[in-house]
Amino acid sequence: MDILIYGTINSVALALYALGFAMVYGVSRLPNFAHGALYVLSGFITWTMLNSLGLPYIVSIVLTLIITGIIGAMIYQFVLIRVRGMEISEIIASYAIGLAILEGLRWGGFRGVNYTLPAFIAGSTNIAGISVDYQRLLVVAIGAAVVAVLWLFTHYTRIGLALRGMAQDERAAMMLGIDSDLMAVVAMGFGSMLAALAAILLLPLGNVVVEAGYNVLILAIAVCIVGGLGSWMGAVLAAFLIGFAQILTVVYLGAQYQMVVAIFAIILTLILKPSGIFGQQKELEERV
Amino acid sequence: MAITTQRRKERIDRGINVRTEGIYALMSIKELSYLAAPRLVLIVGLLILPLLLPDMYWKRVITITCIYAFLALSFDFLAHFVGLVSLGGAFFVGIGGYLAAIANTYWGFPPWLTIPFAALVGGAVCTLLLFPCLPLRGVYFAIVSLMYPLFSARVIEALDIFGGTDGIMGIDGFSNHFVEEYAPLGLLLIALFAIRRLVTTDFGLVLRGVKDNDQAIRASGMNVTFYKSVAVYIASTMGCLSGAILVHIYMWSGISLFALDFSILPIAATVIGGSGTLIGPVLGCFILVPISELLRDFGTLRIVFYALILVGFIIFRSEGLMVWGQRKYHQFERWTQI
Amino acid sequence: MKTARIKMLVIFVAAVLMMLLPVQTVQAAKPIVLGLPLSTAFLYGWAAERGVKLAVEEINAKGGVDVGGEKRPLAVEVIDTRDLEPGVPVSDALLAVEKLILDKKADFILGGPVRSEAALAAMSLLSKYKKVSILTTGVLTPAYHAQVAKNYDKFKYCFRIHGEAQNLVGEMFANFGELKKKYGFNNLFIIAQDVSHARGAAEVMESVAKKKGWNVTGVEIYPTGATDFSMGLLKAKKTKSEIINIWMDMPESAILLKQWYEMKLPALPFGSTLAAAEQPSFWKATDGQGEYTLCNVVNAGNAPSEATPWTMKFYNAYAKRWGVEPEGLGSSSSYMAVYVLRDAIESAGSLDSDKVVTALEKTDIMGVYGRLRFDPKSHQVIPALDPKDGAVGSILQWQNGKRVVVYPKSIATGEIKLPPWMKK
Amino acid sequence: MNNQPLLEAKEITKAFGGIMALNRVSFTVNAGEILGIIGPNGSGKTTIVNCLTGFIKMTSGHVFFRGRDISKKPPHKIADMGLTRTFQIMRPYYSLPAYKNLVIPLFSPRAKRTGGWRGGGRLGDRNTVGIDILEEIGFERDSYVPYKTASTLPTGYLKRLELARCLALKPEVIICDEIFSGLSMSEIASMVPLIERLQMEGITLIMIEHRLRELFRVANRVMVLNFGEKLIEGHPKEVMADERVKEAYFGSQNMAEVMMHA
Repeated sequence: MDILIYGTINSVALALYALGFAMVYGVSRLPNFAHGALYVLSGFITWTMLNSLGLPYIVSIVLTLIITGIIGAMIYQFVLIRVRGMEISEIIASYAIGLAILEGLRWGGFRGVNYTLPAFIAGSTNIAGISVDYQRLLVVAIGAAVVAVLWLFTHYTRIGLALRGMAQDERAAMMLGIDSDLMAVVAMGFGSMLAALAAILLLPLGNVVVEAGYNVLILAIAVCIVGGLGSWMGAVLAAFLIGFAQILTVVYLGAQYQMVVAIFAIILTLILKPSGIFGQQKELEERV
Repeated sequence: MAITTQRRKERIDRGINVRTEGIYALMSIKELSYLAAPRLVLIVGLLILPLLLPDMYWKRVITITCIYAFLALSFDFLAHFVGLVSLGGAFFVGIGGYLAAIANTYWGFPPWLTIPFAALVGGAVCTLLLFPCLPLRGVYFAIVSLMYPLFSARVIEALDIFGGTDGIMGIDGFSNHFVEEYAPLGLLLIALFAIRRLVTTDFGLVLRGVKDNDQAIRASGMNVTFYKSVAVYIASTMGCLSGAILVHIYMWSGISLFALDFSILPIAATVIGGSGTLIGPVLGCFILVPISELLRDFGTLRIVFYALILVGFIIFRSEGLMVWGQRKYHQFERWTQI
Repeated sequence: MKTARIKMLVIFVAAVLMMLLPVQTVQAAKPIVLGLPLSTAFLYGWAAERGVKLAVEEINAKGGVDVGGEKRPLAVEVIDTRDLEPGVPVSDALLAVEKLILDKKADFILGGPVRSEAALAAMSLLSKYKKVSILTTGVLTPAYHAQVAKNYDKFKYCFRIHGEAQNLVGEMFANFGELKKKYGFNNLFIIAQDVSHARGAAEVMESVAKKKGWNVTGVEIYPTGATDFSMGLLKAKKTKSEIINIWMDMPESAILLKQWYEMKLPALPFGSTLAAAEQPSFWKATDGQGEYTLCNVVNAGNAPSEATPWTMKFYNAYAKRWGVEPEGLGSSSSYMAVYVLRDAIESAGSLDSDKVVTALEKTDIMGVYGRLRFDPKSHQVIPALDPKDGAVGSILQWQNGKRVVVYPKSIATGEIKLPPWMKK
Repeated sequence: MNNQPLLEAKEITKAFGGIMALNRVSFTVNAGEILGIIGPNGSGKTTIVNCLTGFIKMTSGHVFFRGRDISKKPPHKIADMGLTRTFQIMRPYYSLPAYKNLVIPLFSPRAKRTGGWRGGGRLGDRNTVGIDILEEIGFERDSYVPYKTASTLPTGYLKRLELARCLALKPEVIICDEIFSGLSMSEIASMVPLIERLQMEGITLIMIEHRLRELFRVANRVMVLNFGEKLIEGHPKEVMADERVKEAYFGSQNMAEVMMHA
């Protein structure tokens, strides 16, 4: 039972990490290696607004979402757009930006254990004899809501449809009059907002530390690869796969194998079925 | 009304025979030096670099640069002449380093034996382990190869073999300063020109064929995986060589040999130096590593500057310094009116 | 457009170069350079840096160090080794050590490298350049002084002035024994971070505990950067563990304690090098959720106590200079290392490494955390339970937002308390 | 000569998911003949090529080449035995000069073994051999054409380059996948004698084609595919007269093409 509860929580957390990354990759084929940095950055922005500026929690959250979204869009508009399509340059450039953000934060004094965000609702409850705090339950609920909203957004709004069109066939989308660069900027903005959302939901569980940026990035990549790069729903399903696999390893093997499991999942997936469990590419295409 | 003249830049090849491909004769000393000058500058420059730097510390920085340069060279070779984007530089370093450490401390080989041993056997080990992934291509191979070093480190850690997280201590160092400075430099130059020669041979052509159109290679009765594994062997031998040298310089080996930096930095150097030029990545290392050392004085801020410089290079010289330099050398530009 | 870009590049490069210039200022009196390879972005790094700088300022204010009749000031060179960060190879930290020795012309190495792996790796380098080094922070692995003892001629330049894992284990067991007597505790659960020293300590802990008749209910090793500890804690709860022994120096350890509090886990968190719980700001950061957490801060002086007359003097001076109380491992030991080194240089009368080593081996002073002597074979500071006999540790517990030292008894200011949900 | 056919396909079946691309197709090819394979779009023509040469693993069925079962062999082994193919979509090594394109196949084990085009021992300079082959296939030796980078060559030359790549291996069989398509009338006119000469030189050809008129001129036998099944096989004249073939083509968009060419 505890496996079920905490497995679900862990999986939702992984899904939240990964959604933003998956969205950006899906739309513009950009592996955004600054994703982890944006995650951490938004945590610190919220903290600053809450503690240094004294804004109410909800206002800080909304502002953080907006600011992170704008930062993400600006990173794309001013930097990444110039190396678009050059895969290695994209990775190096976005990784370098992420590095600059993270290390800049560290230099700016954001280090140690002093930075925490308050939980939305404090306290805990018992589910079938297992104590779970409200914040974790909230994470699951909001995580589910995010997935639902995202689905509605991409199926029923103009921007969402345009994004989905880009994801499926960029050239065709361009012929239909969709501005591919603009859409990529929008996607990057939304992806960053998703990273911020994940941060705001998950960081109250612990504290805001720079190191988390690197871990979030690796986990996001792991989830996206297992789920099939660029497939959002695949990422959600893969999050559950890896999430439960991790919890099961902790219970039956030992926590030190947690990361090994994530990495092994990636290697295994890539060797056996490179397009991921839910990827849409054809077998022939990726191997030849 | 003001008359606006429109101008554009014209690029013209320098009119020297040696620029044309195929058969040619060198007509004069001028043309000979045109060809030889860049190569000479590189070789002589690298060789006298340790002499110019009086400081022991900067000599060491150069040696470390050489280590990264090996990795950058192997990355560029695999990525642009075979089509395998390998992020597994750290994997090569780790395997090479551990093999040298084991050969030295467990079996008592001296350094001049462990380094070739680690390079040759390490190359074979890496090739063998990467073999199942060779049919993959593009970003898929990249990510798998990125996972290998992470995985290896975890395995050594979890199984607690080869000294576990403490690493292996008490490895022999180089006996001679001169050897320590020049062995990596010399080997790097040899590797650089050997690879340059290799990619223009018929075998090199086949490797490029593997990159451009592996279907046609198959249809010509050649085993693509075989050629890929030969190429991986060549590249990983260089990587393992650098790992072995590193281990002997610091007389220590540990799981941090699988650290991500060994995968990332050479690629950054390749992007800066100009991919596909082979010399570019090496030069990129000779720019990036010293910059990183210069920035040490900034403490934690160092990485921020470093990252920003990297981004700057990528944005403003996205083709790479070497490509840009070659163009400037072989062509001249002038403004023309239209 | 093109030329504008080049101009920008040139200006940028020039700016960088200009920023580099002021570093090379000339100083009048030739100072003794102390090189500090530290991971300055982490607690153990900055704590050590502050400790050393405080001592250096005090000594320089009194005229410096008397080297064979000549008064020379001390100078500090700090280099960020980043060795506590994941993904950074140890060779990078080693290059930093070499930079200190070769480029910054450091006469002595103090402080780090902070991570055990890096410190072990640096030993060969120190013996190669014959540089005396005193470790003052981070490194807890017993392998360090074991190496010195095993290979004295090669590694005799390496000293360590703070307690190591075996001491910590011993000190903690003294407390465990008391808790066992008092409350009948018998189940011990161990959680460690997946790094060399913590794993080593966890193993030692486990075997000692079994020998002493404790029931070890589980050993969980979490990777560096783990952010969810619920499964381990649930395991501890299921196995009715009464003490959770934590070895974790990453900041995420705060999450562990928060989870512990939220679960109202009936087990006493008893940590060592528990980064989160060491710092005074911890209480604020967790809104008091860390109440009752016990933590071994390795050496007295890192938390308020009256170990020696010097302890509170140091404590207050540190708080005054840096605006924050000594936070944890590395503060008092780094401070003392400078004084110990000064005495050694003055008695040796020169900066010669071999002479200083001999002088250091004869060190015997009353410091911030007791009487400081090095074991002449392993160069490890000699531990004791009474500050009159040797270097004492200190274990603190968070009570009402204050760090109360509960061990050793000779310097204790309070007693271990149990959280209300654990009282039977 | 024995009676054994050079190439024999037995009940080749290939399913992509639920779609039957090939359904139990059997045929034989004798040494020295030209077999044409025709059929409307999507009838499985290219799939046959891929199955025969090992680029796609067939779902069931067997292919025998010189009596040996090659159905499980990887493509490079099959090519190494002398069963070569061209690609419908030409992808030469664009950055290389035309003759350098041939250095690559000349490096293959088979080319080394068979001793190149001129025969005899290990190859010397692969560049000159490459130019020789190009000349045989219709590149003017003394012009600049063999030295031009492949990306600048017109389609006709690229098709020849594809053939030359096969010839470099001294093959026994060449399977030509739509070698006439995309060519102008005059280019086709010069290609036909080339095909005839290859046959004269003892090479067996299988030609997948859309251009029925030219095919019928050179082919000894023709097989018709429709929806992955073999419709009929026989002499070109018989095939043309067959009602089912007409129906297959009349029912498809290729009607006009058939009317024009046949």
